[in-house]
Amino acid sequence: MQRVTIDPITRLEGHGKIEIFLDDDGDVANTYFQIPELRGFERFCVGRPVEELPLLTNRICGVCPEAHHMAGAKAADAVYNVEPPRTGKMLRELLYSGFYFTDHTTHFYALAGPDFVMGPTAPVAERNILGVIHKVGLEIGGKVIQARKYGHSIVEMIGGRKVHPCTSIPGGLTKGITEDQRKEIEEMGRWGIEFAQFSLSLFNDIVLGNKEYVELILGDIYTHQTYSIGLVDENNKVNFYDGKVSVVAPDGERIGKYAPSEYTDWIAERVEPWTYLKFPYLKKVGWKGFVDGKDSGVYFATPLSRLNAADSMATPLAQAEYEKFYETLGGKPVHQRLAIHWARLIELLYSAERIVELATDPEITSDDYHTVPTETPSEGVGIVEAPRGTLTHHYKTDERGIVTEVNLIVGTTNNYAPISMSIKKAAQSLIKKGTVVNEGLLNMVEMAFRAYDPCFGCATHSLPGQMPLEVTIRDANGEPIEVLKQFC
Amino acid sequence: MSEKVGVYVCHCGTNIAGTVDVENVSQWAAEHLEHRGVVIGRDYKFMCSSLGQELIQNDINELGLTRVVVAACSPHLHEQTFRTACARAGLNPYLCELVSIREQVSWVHTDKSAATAKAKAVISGGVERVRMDEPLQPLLVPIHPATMVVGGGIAGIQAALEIADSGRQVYLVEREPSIGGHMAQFDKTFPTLDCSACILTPKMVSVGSHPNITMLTWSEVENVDGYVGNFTVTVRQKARYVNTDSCTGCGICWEKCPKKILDDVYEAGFGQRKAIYTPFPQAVPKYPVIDVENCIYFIKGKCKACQIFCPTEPNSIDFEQQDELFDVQVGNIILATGYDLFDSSRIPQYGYGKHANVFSSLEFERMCNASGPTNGDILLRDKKTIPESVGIVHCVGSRDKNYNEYCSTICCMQSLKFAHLVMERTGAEVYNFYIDMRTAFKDYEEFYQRVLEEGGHFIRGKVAEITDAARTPEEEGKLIIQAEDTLIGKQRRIPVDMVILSAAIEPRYDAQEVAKQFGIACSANNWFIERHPKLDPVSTMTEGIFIAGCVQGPKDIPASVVQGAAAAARVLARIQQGEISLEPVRASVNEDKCSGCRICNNLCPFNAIIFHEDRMVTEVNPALCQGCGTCVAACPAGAISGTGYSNEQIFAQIDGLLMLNLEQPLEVVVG
Amino acid sequence: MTDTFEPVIIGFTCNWCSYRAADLAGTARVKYPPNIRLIRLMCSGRLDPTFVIKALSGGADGVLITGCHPGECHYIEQNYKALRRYLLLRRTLQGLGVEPERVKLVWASAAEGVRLAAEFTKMVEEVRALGPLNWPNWLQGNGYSAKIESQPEEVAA
Amino acid sequence: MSTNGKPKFAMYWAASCGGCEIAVLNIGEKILDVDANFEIAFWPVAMDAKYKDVEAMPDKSILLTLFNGGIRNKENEEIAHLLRRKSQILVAFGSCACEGCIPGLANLSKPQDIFDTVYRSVSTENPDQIQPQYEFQMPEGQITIPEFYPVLKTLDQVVPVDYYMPGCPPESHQIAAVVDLVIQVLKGEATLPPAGATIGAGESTVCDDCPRERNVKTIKEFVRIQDVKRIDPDLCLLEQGIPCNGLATRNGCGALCPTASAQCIGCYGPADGVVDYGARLITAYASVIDSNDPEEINRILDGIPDPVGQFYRFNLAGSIMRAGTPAWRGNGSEGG
Repeated sequence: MQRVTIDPITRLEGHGKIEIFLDDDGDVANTYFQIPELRGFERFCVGRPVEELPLLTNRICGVCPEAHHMAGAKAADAVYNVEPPRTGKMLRELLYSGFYFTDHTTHFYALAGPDFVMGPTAPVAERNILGVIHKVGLEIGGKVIQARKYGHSIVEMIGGRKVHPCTSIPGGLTKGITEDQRKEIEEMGRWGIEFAQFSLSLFNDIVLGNKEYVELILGDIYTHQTYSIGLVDENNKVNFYDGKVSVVAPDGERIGKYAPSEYTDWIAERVEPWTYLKFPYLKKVGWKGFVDGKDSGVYFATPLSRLNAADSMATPLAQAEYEKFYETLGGKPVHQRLAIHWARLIELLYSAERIVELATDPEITSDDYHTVPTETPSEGVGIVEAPRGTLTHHYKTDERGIVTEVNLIVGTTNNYAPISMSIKKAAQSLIKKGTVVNEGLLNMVEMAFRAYDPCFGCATHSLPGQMPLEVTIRDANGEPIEVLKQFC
Repeated sequence: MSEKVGVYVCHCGTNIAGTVDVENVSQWAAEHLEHRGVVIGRDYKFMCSSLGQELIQNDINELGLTRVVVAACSPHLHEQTFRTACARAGLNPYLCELVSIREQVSWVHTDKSAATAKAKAVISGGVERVRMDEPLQPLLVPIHPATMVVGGGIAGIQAALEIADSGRQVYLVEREPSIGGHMAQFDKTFPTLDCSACILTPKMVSVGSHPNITMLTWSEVENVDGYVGNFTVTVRQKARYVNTDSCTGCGICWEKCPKKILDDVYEAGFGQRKAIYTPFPQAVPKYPVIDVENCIYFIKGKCKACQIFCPTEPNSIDFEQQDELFDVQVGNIILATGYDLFDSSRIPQYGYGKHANVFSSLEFERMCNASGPTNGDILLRDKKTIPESVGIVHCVGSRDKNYNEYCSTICCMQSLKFAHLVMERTGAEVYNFYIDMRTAFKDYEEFYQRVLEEGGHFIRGKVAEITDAARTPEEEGKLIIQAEDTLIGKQRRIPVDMVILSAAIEPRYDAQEVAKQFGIACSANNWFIERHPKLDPVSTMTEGIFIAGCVQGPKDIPASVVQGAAAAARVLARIQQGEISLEPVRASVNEDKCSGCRICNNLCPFNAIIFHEDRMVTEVNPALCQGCGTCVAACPAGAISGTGYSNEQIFAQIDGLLMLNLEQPLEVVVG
Repeated sequence: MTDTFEPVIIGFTCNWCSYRAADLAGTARVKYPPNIRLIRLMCSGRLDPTFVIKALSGGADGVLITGCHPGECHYIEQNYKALRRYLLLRRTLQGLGVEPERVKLVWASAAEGVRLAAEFTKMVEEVRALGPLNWPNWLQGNGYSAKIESQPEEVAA
Repeated sequence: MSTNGKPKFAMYWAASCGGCEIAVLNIGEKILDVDANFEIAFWPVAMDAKYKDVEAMPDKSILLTLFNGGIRNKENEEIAHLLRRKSQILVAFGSCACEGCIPGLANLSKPQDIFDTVYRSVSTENPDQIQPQYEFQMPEGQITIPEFYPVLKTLDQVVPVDYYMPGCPPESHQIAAVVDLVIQVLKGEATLPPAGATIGAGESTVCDDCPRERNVKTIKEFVRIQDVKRIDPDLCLLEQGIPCNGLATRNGCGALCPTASAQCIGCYGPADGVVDYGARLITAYASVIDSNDPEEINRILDGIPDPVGQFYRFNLAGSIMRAGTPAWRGNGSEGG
C-alpha cells in the first residue's frame, strides 16, 4: 500500500495533516485529514469569571477573534439572561460587520484569488496575490490593503483593539462611539459597498467569463450533497450576529430552525481516535459516516450554506446578487463547493451595506450601550456566524458567574467532516492508477478544502500566502518513492 | 568582578560548638561554596573577641576579601561589632553579614547532625545574600537646634526646662489654658505628702518666664511635616478672646461673669468654674480664656460683663479674636501628652454616677485640695456630712480583662495616700480593697506600713458590687461594698458612708490620631511604643520623635520627671552633635520604571512617599523613609528598590537556604 | 537518611518582633525542629509575595510569615499590609494547588519566644503530615488537580 | 528560494492562534522593508520551505527567527530545537512563546482532565469513550498525531532565547520599530540590545501610557465590570473597583484596553526585571485594600473570584512556580 502525506503547516487547534492511502492499484483507498493539536480551552475556561470568556476565547484564533468575542459575549448575556440595549447590539453587529468585510476581502483576494485568476495549474511562483495584482492591475492591490485597513479600523474603534477586541461584556459594551467615529465608519462603509461591487464584477469577468472555471465549479469533483446550516433573522434572511440557525436538507427542504439554547437537540459531535478534532453532525439525522445524502448527518457551514439556509438577503444590493447567484447556478440549494467563493463575495457586499445601515441609525451614537445584569447567572448559549461557519459557545456557571462548564463548537469544526469528504473525493478523482501526481494536481486537492476557508489556513490571509503541502508517495513497504512539494 | 567571600564560624565557647560541628561547617563552606566565591572558611573560639575580629581584618587585608559572613550569635547582638571590624580593615561595613547559628541553631536544636546541616544552610543563605550586598553609606541629616515639647504636664515641663536651661530654644504646646497637667489637680503627693502645688508651681513659673521657652497654651498641633532634624510643625493657637498683651490676670472678669459651669477638666466634674476662667489660681499663664460654648454673649449675643468690668487699658476682652495658625521649625519633638482617667461609670456594679457618695479618685483629689470645691474638707456629696467610714477600691478598670489588663502602677500608692488623708482629716474607718499591694520604689513600702499602723483596714479581694440595697438594719442608709476576702476565703459586706474608686490611667482618647500625626506607633492598648522597652524607653521608631511620661505607659510623678529629663538629654545630645547619622536602609524609586500608578502613595505612615503630579512619578524622601520596605514590596512595576533588604538579597538568601546554590554555576547565563 | 519526611520551611521574620522572639527562644533554650530556616526582614510589610512563591518553587515545603501583633508594628501599621497580601496570596496559591497549611501567617511579639517556637513546631508537623509540596513532580503532569475546596482559615493570633 | 546574499529571516508558529502572524501582516508597508532586507528562509504562512529544508541549512545560518506560540506537543518542541540550532538570534515572539499566554492556563489541569472535558462535552456523542491516540492503526496503515505534553511550556523552557517580544499579539507599531532597528543594525547604524532583553515594549507598566486620571488608591470593594452602571470614561479603572492589571503589566501596547474602558488583562507580561508577575498584582491590589480586619479583607477579596486567572492569565506557564527545581532536602542527614 502506498501512502501520500500532505503535511500543511496550518492552523486552528494545530496543524492540518492529510494522509492519502493508495491501494495496490495506485488508486486512493482512503484519506485521513488529521488535526494534530489540542489546547483544551473547554477545560481551562472552567473556574474563570464568565465575563472573561469573551477575552479568553479570543485566543482560540487570532484570525477570527471577533467571532469568539461575539459568541462569548452573547453566551455571557444569556448566562445572565440580560439583553443589551438596542445600541449595544447594533454596535456589536457593526464591529462584526467590519470584521466580515476585512476577513472576506482577504480570503478572496489573497487565498482564493490566485486559484481563479491565475488558474489552478499556473506555476507556483505566479500563484499568489502578487500574481493576481500583476494580472488585474496594481490598483487592486491598493484597494485590497485599503479594504483590510477599513475593516480593522471599525473593529478597533468599537472593540478597542485590532486583534483580540476587548469591549464586549455581559449586557453590552464598555463604551460607545462618537459622532466623528460614526461618520468615519459610514464613509468607510460606503466605500466598502463600491469595493464589494467591484469585486463581484471582477469575479464575473474573470471566473464566470471563463468556461474552464465554470466547468470546474460545476463539475462533480467539487460537489457534495450535504445539509446546509446558517444563521437567519426572523424573516429568514442571512444574519451574521443574531437569530436562529436554519437547517436545510440537501434537497432544499428546511427541516427546522433552532435557537441557540436548543443546539444540543440538533448538533452532536463524534470523536475519532486518530485526530484531536471532533466531527459535528446533525443529531436528528444521525452519523452515517463520511457520506453524502439526506440520510447522513454531515452538514456544512460556510457562506454558501448560509445562502442555502436562508430565503434571501437583508440588504437590496446583496439580494440582487443573491438572485443572480441562484439563477446562474441552477436554483437552490447549490452544492458545488467552489461556489463558496462567489457566495463569500455576496456576503462581502452584504457586510458593507450593513455597515452603512448601522452607521446611519440615529441611535448608534447613544450612550445606552450597556444593561447591568440583575439576574443570577446560570447557563447560556451564544451563536454567531463566523466567516468559516456557525460558532457556538455554551457556558454554565455557578451563582457567582464562575464558569463550571464550557462547550465550544468552533466555526471550522462544523466543516471537518465535509472537508474530509471533499479531500477524499478530490483525491479519488485526481489520483488514479498510473496518474503522476504533479503540483497543479495537488493544488486541486487543496482547492477542495481551501474553499471552506478553514481556519487552520485562514491565517495565510493577505500576504503572498501559500499553504505548504508535502506529498509523500510511498510504496507498499512504506518507503517513499517520490516526494512532491508545493506551496499554494 | 567576582567576589571573594570569607566565612567565619564562631564556637562561642561551647554555646555553638557543643551542638554544631563548627570545624566541619567552616571546611564545608570553603569546599562546597568555593564556586560561589568563598575563598576562606575559618572557625574560632570567640569571633567577637578582639583576636577573632583581627582574624577577619587580616584576611580582608591579606586575602583581599570583598565580602564577609560571620556565623555566630544574633545580629542584634554583634552585627555592629563585625561591621565595625570590617570597616577598620577598609571594607564597607554593609558588606558583612552576621548569620545566627546560636539563637537559631545551637540553642534550639539538640541533634548534632541536624543542627550542623542547618548551620550549613544558614551560612549558605548568608553567602548568597552577602554576594548581593551593596556598599552603603549612612545618611547624615543636620539637626535644627529648636525643640518642640507637646504637653505641659510635669513630664513636658521637666523636658522643656532641661533643654531651655542648656540654652536651646523650646516650644511648649499645651491644649488647656494653663500648663500643669494632672499634677496641678492633686493636693498631696505620695509617699512624702508634699503639697503638689508647692513643688509644681515654681516649675510652672520658671517655664512661663524662661527666655528660651515659647509657651503655646490653649494650642494644638495641627500638622507635622518634615523629618528628623527638620520638622515643620503647624500649631493652632485657639482664640482666648482675651488680649494677653494688656491682661494682668487680675481676676475681675471671672468674678463678674454670671455664668457658672460644672468643670469637667480641672475639677474633674466635682466643682464649678465661670464661662471666662483660668483653670486654677496658680495657672501659668495667668490669662483667662472664654469658653464660647457656655458664654452668654456667644450664645445670646448680649452680656459682655467681662468686657464691661475689665479694668485694663486698652480693654483686654476681645470677642473678635480668631484662632491663629503658625509654623514652627524644630529639629526634635518630645511628646508628653499624658493620660485620661478611666471613666468609672463603665463598671455599672460600682455605682459611680448612680450612688452619690461613690467618688472617682480625681474627684477625691479635688476634695482634699485646699483650693478645691470643699476647701480641703472631706465631705459627702451633700458637702456637709463628714463620713464615718470610707471604702477605697483599688484597680478600678485596671488588671481587669473587661477593661484594661495592665496595672495602672499608681493606684496602690494613691489609695494609701487617700486612706491616710481620710484618717487624718476625718478619723473615719478606712477599708482598702486591693488585689495585690504594689509598693515598689523608694519609701513606698514604708508608707504602706505607716498607713497600716494608722489603723487602715485592708481586704484582699476584688470588689463585686457597691450597692445601697441594705440587708440588715446596720446597712441601712449606707453603701455596702461586697467583696470576697481571699485571705479568709469569705464573702464580706462592708457598709460605708463613702467610696473612693482608684480609677485606671488610660491613654488619651485621641492617642491614635496623635500617633498618626507624628508618625509613631501605638500598642494594642494605645500607649505609644518606645524604640526598645528596656534600652531605649524614650525614643520611638521615628527618628526625632521622643516620648515622656504617661503617654508611654502608666507611671507616677518621679518616673515621669525622669523620662522628661531623659528625653531632653537625648535631644540635647542630638543638637550638640549637629547632625544625625541614619541607617542607610531606605527605599528609592526608579523614575524610568515608575508608571505613576499611585499604588504606593497611601502606604507610608511616615509620609516619605511624594507624588509629582507634573511628571506623574512617585519619589521617596530618604530622610523620612524608615526603611520598612512596604512600598518596595508593593510596587506593581518593581520600580521601587530598597537598600539593605533588596529583592536580589532576599532571593539569593532563599536560594542559599534551600541549597540551590550548590549546583549553580557562578556565571548564570540569562535566557 | 531517615524514613520520615523532613520538610524544609522558610520563615520570614520582622526585625523588631518575631526575629527577636526567635532570639529569645534561643536564649531561653526552647527546642523546636531544625526544619525551619529564617530570613530577617525589617518588617513584615517588606514581605513581597514573590518571596513566598520563590521559596515554594525553589523547593520549600512550607513558608511561615511572622510579624508584630496587629497594632504593635514598629512601622505603625505595615503588618496590616502583610496581612492583606497574605490573605490574597493564600487564595491564589490555593487555586494553584498549594494546601493552605503550607503558607501561614503568625503574629509574635519580641517577648513571645516560647510561643513562636511552639508555632514553628506546629508548622513543621503540619507540613510533615502533608508530605512534600512536590511541585517539580506536579510540573511533569503527575500532580493533582488544582482545586482545593476548603476555605482559608483565620490568621493565627 | 533565492540565494541573494541577504541575511535570512524565519518566522514560525507553534501552539498559537495566528494572531501574531496577523499582527506582523498588519505592519503594512514595513513588510516590504523586511522583504528588501532579508531573504525569507522559512515562514510557513508566507513561504515555501519545509522542515527538511531548514534541517539542510548550516547551523546559525538564519540571522533572525521570530518564534510564536507555546510548546504544547512534541512537534512544537522539535521545531524549537531545530530553529534554535539554525538561528543566530531567536526571538520569543508574542505572549505564548514568552510566557505561555491563555493556553498556558491548561497547566492548571492534568492532560487526562482536559481529554475528559473535551471528549465528553455536552454535545459529544461518545458512548465508547474514545479518545485520540498518539498512534492509531487504521485498516490502511498506522497514522500518528504528536504527543500532547503534560504542560504547555514557554519557548525558553525548551531552548535558550535571545530576546523576548511580548504582547498578545505584539502591537504592529512595536513590530515595525523592531524591524527598523534590526535593519539599522544590519547597516551598522545601531547596536542590538543586550542578550535576554525584552524588545518592542516599554520598561514601565501600562499605567504609564494610560490616559485615565488617577489618585491615591484605597480599595473598599472590587466589582465585576458588568456590574458597573456606567464606567467613568476618565477615571482609573481600579479606582472604580474594576480589577485592571495595567498596574503590573509592561507597557508597549499604548494602554489600548483601559482606553476602551476595558480592564487590562495583562497580555504584555511583567515589567522589566520583575520575577513573578502575579505576585506584583497580588501585592499591589492587597496593599491598598482599605481594611485591617481579616474578615472584611476576605469579604473584599471575594470580589476577585478567580485569583489564579486574574493574576496568571497570560503568565502561568512562564511563572517561577512553573520553573521549580527540587530543593536540597538533606535536613538532618548529611548528604550533599
